[in-house]
Amino acid sequence: MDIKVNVRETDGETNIVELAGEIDVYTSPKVKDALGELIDRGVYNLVIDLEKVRYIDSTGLGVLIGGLKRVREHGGTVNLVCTNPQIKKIFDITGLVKIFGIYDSEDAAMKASV
Amino acid sequence: MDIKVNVRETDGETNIVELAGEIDVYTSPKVKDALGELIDRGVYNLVIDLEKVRYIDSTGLGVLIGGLKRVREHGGTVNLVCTNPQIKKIFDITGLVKIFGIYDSEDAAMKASV
Amino acid sequence: MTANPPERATVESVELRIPRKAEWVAVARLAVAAIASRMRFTIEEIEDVKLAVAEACTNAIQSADGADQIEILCETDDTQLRVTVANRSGSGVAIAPPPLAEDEVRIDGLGVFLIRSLMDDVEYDAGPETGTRLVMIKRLAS
Amino acid sequence: MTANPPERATVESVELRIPRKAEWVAVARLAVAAIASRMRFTIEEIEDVKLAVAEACTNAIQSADGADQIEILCETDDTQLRVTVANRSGSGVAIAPPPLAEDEVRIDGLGVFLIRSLMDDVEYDAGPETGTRLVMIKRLAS
Ligand SMILES: Nc1ncnc2c1ncn2[C@@H]1O[C@H](COP(=O)(O)OP(=O)(O)O)[C@@H](O)[C@H]1O
Ligand SMILES: Nc1ncnc2c1ncn2[C@@H]1O[C@H](COP(=O)(O)OP(=O)(O)O)[C@@H](O)[C@H]1O
Repeated sequence: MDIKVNVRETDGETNIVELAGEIDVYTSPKVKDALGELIDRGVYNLVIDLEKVRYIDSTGLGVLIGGLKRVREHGGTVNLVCTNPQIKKIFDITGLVKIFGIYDSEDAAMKASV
Repeated sequence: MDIKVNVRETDGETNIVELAGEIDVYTSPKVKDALGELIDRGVYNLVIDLEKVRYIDSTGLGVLIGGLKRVREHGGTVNLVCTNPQIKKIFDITGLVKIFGIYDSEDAAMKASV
Repeated sequence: MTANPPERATVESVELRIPRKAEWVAVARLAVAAIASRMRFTIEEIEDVKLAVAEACTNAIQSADGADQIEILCETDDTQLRVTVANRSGSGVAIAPPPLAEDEVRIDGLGVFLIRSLMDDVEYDAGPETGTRLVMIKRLAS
Repeated sequence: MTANPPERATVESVELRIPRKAEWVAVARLAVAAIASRMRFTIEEIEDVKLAVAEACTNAIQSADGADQIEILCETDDTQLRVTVANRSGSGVAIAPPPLAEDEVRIDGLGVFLIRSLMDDVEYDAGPETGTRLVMIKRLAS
């Protein structure tokens, strides 16, 4: 019932944000802060790895959308890594699949990021 | 929140009863019935494998003790397989470690059974 | 003659009250998941109910009506799970939610949209007397 | 001068009511585990609380006092989790448990023994007015 955020720099301009745990009304501010800090530092290309996320609710989606809005102002991108069927379903029914790139692996998301 | 009971016959006189799930006030009657059926059929040497049991309460302990009482009337034995520290702790604090043989593997429990 | 409602199997209820705070929503979520697991729901359906109830709690928290508890009533029978999520406010008056910070995104209706998508039946009523109540039904496949 | 109790951090409460039936104990167990997880308890301590509360519910079920609900009240603060398990009976009169089948083993006191071993503080009161109430405290390591 917590969220872990692990940011990894890569060779290029993209940073990988690995999230682990549950993103809900209680934990999503922590995710928001982590993304905000990166964007403040000028990192506008993000791969957000949701493979270890077991649960996400609308506040979590709101944080991802907020991040996307901010990086887009700088021509940036947010690509997600997600294979969990329940979480993919949430992106499906909310129509967010059309807004985010959603990939099966970090490699695929990284390639799409440049 | 359920219990699965899987009975396996072996070469010798001993039967292995593999339990999986949670043994509580709701599910323990199922375990009791399974043990009762075996004992009614004249199987008095039991190895009960608790490796896949995530939870046991006093009603579960009561069922195991009831089984032991019945097989002992026929010179039988009940040996348990258990390595889960939380469950071992329950057998410890109740003093039941002194009544049951508790082993780290089915092999060890089988050897003790003859 | 009046139309009689169809006969219902015995209803069993579980009631849960949590503080109206974000950190307690996970408790509601897990309790409701445990209840749904006791029924014949699939894992996917259990996840649906879990999320819908969490969204209802989140709404209850984000509304600024001064209630200090959230009440979650789960009524189960052989055919369905019915969950009522209500703010327990003294006054019961639901007022406008607090303004959002500039960088916050309000995707209005995303929570309620999810609830409607994930549950079979949703009723929503807010009144000065009752406070805000969300009633959601998930039916078991027959 | 009277002895003042030590000052306490804010108490937050979660209330749960389940039918007084064996199949609902797992819900109480999981809800209490979720509450304990929100605190600074270790995994072992969470398991302790889970089992203790389940034992208290099992007792409440096996007693024959005609109550139809079990009420579980969890009060948390920075120092401890306090759980009260009570039978919600109309009369509140706790009478003798039903006789056991011949092949049933009653290890009298095993449930209460476990509760006392696993929790830091246990109070038990049964009265014609209050029904049966078990109050258990698990303290956080300071
Ligand atoms: N349980 C509730 N109590 C009070 N107000 C509520 C409740 N649920 C929803 N609302 C109100 O309805 C509005 C719309 O909710 P919703 O569609 O879920 O939007 P959002 O996803 O932005 O929270 C909220 O902003 C809130 O004011
Ligand atoms: N919550 C309760 N409500 C009514 N009676 C209770 C309750 N808890 C315990 N009792 C009574 O106390 C007796 C002893 O309980 P306990 O020590 O747990 O024994 P056991 O492990 O055999 O259930 C029970 O047989 C029951 O009659």
